[in-house]
Amino acid sequence: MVVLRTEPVTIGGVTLNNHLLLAAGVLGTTGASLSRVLACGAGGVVTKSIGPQPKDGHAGPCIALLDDGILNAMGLPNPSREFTGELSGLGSKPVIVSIFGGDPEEFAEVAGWFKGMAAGLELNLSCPHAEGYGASIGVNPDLVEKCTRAVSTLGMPTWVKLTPNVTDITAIGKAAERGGASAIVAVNTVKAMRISTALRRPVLGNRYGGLSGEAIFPVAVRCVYELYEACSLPIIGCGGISSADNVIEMMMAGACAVEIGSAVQKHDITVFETIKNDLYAKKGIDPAEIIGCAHG
Amino acid sequence: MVVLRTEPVTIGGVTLNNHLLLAAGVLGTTGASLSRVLACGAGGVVTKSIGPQPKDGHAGPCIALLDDGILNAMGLPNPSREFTGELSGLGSKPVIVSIFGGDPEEFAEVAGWFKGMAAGLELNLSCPHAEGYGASIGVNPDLVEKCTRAVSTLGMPTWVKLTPNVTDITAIGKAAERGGASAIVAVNTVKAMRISTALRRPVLGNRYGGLSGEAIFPVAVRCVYELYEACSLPIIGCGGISSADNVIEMMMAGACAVEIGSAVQKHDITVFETIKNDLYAKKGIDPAEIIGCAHG
Amino acid sequence: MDEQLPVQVTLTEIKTETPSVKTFFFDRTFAFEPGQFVMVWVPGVDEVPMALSSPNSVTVQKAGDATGAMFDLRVGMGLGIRGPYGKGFTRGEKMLAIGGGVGAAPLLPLARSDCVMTLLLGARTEKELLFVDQLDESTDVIIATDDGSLGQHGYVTDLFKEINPAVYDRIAVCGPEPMMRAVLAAVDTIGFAAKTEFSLHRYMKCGVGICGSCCIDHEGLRVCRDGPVFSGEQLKKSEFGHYTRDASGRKKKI
Amino acid sequence: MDEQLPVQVTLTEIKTETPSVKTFFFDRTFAFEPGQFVMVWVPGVDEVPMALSSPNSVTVQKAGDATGAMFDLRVGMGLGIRGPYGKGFTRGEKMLAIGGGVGAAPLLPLARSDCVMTLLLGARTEKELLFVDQLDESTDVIIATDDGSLGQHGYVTDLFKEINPAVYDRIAVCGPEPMMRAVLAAVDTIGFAAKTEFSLHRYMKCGVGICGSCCIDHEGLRVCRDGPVFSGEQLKKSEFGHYTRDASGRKKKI
Repeated sequence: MVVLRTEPVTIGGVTLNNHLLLAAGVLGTTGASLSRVLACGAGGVVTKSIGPQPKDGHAGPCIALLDDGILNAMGLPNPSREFTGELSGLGSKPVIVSIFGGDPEEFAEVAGWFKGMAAGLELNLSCPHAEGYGASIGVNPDLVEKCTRAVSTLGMPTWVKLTPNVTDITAIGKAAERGGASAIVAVNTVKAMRISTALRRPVLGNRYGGLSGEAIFPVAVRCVYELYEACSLPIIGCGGISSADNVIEMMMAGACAVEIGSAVQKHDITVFETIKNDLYAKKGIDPAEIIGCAHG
Repeated sequence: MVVLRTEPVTIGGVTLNNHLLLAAGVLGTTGASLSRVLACGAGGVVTKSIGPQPKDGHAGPCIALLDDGILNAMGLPNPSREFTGELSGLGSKPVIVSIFGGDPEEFAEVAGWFKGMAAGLELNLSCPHAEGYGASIGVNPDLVEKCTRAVSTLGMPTWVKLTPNVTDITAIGKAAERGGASAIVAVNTVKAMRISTALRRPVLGNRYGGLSGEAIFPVAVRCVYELYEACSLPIIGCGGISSADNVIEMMMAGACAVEIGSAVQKHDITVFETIKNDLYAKKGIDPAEIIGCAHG
Repeated sequence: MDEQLPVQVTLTEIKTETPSVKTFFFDRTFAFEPGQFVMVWVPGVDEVPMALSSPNSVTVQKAGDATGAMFDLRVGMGLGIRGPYGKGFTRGEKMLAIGGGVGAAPLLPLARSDCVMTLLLGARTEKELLFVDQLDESTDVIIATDDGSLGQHGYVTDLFKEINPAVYDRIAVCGPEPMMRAVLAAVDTIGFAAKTEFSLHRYMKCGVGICGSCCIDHEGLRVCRDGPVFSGEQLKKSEFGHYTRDASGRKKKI
Repeated sequence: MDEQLPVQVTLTEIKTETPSVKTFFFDRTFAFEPGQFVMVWVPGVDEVPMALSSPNSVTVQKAGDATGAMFDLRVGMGLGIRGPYGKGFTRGEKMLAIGGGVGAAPLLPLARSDCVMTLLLGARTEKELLFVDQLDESTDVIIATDDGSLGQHGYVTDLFKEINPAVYDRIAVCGPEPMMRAVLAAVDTIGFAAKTEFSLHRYMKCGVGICGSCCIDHEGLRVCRDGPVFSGEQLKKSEFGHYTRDASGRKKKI
């Protein structure tokens, strides 16, 4: 079992305490919660996704816990600009604000609110286009490039989180790269659905939802691997990571760091310490020795 | 728990003994094996995928068993035309031959070998295009329509099995419908990968593989649901079904029948009888009462 | 995770408890600790947290779309339920319970488990008092109403001043947040904050500790998973009694 | 399914047994029944089934790309292993074992489990006889070589004619398929087909009963899951001894 040496790491312009970040949409609603997760051992935290207007999100049920994953359709609830007030107590901690918008202008507007307030921004592209017919921004390379550029020109580290629900994720990764992204985060949730056979309707209020957790780990590994071959940006792996071995696997696929979300539900906030205990040791190796080594 | 009445069912031009089919690529290599699975209670069987030339398939490992699914990269091994010899002993049993090719002409050629020999044909579109750069035929609506038409014009029931690895599966379903498909099968495997952290390389010889089993059930349900809204063809659900409740869920999503593959590995061939015992009863309801009922 | 899809229950009885509160009985029982909640799915409307008032009932005040839709349901109709979730009341042997309005709902199963010696019960007016008869069977009930229509004319905090807290080993409180905040101040004055527990209500979406909708300041505790029952010590320096958050996460004064 | 990703083993010793057969010892033990196999992953080459000759070894004849690549490995190098899989030999108390060439490999652990009274061992020539010394320690070995360089000049089927089968409760056979087919004919003549088991070798891809590459006619039995050990009764009317299939599934005469 590979162990890594303990050290801060700078990825995509952001200095993290270790390689394990809290994923967007998980407990990232308040400054107090973000602080708590950092205190519990996360190397960095990504906030809930903030958009141009406040949103209540979808009617419930918003979540379904499966044997091997989570299905959710929160609907991007967020307090919009008011969220800046949550960050004042976090100082220079490794906080990355997840943002979304309906078009490049909205992305730029929301990004602007957080300039100087956070270590970086992560673009959530799994949001509907302002004039789209439900398809998310993240399936359109041209839009991805424009939204990325609209934010990266502001000068903050700009991570772009890709959706796996596309025919060719490398085309989207390259678009983010052209748009000036500092790093790619792969991946967001997989579009899915479950139906209650007892109540004869979808279990989620929104019917469709995003699948996360162990079930999608092989999809996430594949996406990281493909993007590592296609793009030159640092990659942050996300999707079903819940153990130190999963972290190593993601690194071997090409990831420099990882985001952890669903495992926080299954294993509670202590999952960061648990993974750190298995992952790090004083005499551990430099991750650079294994990042991408599966590409042989 | 919904139970169905026991009866043969005709779907997409094929009369089946019940709603549970053996999926393509699972034990469908020989006439003897197909007979065995029918004798074990399957309502119909789909063969391994047959192509224009014999293929040995990929170097191994070809399979990885996960906690919640199977990752495979067999590489379409098949004996090509010699396979017709396997069907002679199966008479008029509900056998659907899965076929593939590199372009519409090859699909038509292979289909022609089986005219009058099988109850129907199922097009495997998760195969590389003859001149493509690795992308499968199934991601291209125009090609899907042409390959479907090339086969459907021969007059046999023509099922088209869709890949979920596309941005919009409804576009592919509509293309199959335009091409004259008798039914849609949703879905084939999800493109994925696992890496051995011990051996520092992908676990599959082909590196990339297809994920099946419980992990992809929510993806399959979602695809069936989307296709039921977008297309008018009967839909056969496939992807992680392993219980009677899963069958009911697929039907509520819009499926008329299901294909079962990975569950045959986890639960052995007796899985058909096990599911039938839970699914059917003399006083069961007509499936038409629940097919698509989750669309409320 | 172990699959936790909602189970379907059928309503067997709907009892009007007060003009604004109903109890919904269903055909399945749930093993739970008093103070735990379930996520109740009103099909086609929403899914919201509700306290179990017994193994097969939730007691609910009409307050929004979901509870409003529930009030329109009839016996024989279905709901989806998942849970129970959360941390319930720590059981003592000689407990004091303090309930206001629909807050008496989770205190009923606590009282029925024979660990509550005295229960201070408050409401705006006599008609809004909840579970008086049922509670009377399990514990000594002392009543206060804001308008004096029954019991003492005043609040449960007034009643609290008149009892001797030292005879109780633990205190359990559930009711409107301003009432609970006042009780916290009172128990803190006499050094009982650590032995007093409060059942919080916050807007929830997931109910299982992942979305963060119900996190309270300033420690980031999750009402659905670290609570809904918290000790007075945990709550003293929190937002408790000052503000809450709405569905979008914006702060709202209480 | 429970995750069954290959485990990594490191080669600790490589022993040349005969000019065409080597035993590869590794640093992990596997609990197995004699006759079971493991899927051996030669990294970068292929993954093929091999019989366990002991809890920490496989014994292999150079026959294709994967085994050829294995023969180039050195101590300290790694393999991936998953399994063991399949149905092993049914153990008797007074067994007769019949082995030819590399087929002696799975018979060694059977003999070492003290249930084999006699073992008929054959090979083309003396140098190709496998495990003579090791087998001698556990059972009575009677040898035949095609060229008469050691033991009887002839085949194990000749040896079989000279022993008294009645003293054995079960027979276990493993070797080249024509040899095994001849043994099946012989045991069937004396009504021993049901008590005789044969370990089959077929081309495999998955090894776990899903791909169908190793299905045999005419019952569709899977060598990896219903076998590789089959009784004579199961095999009498099968393709056994007549044909097999290649990687594409085309039939090939034996």
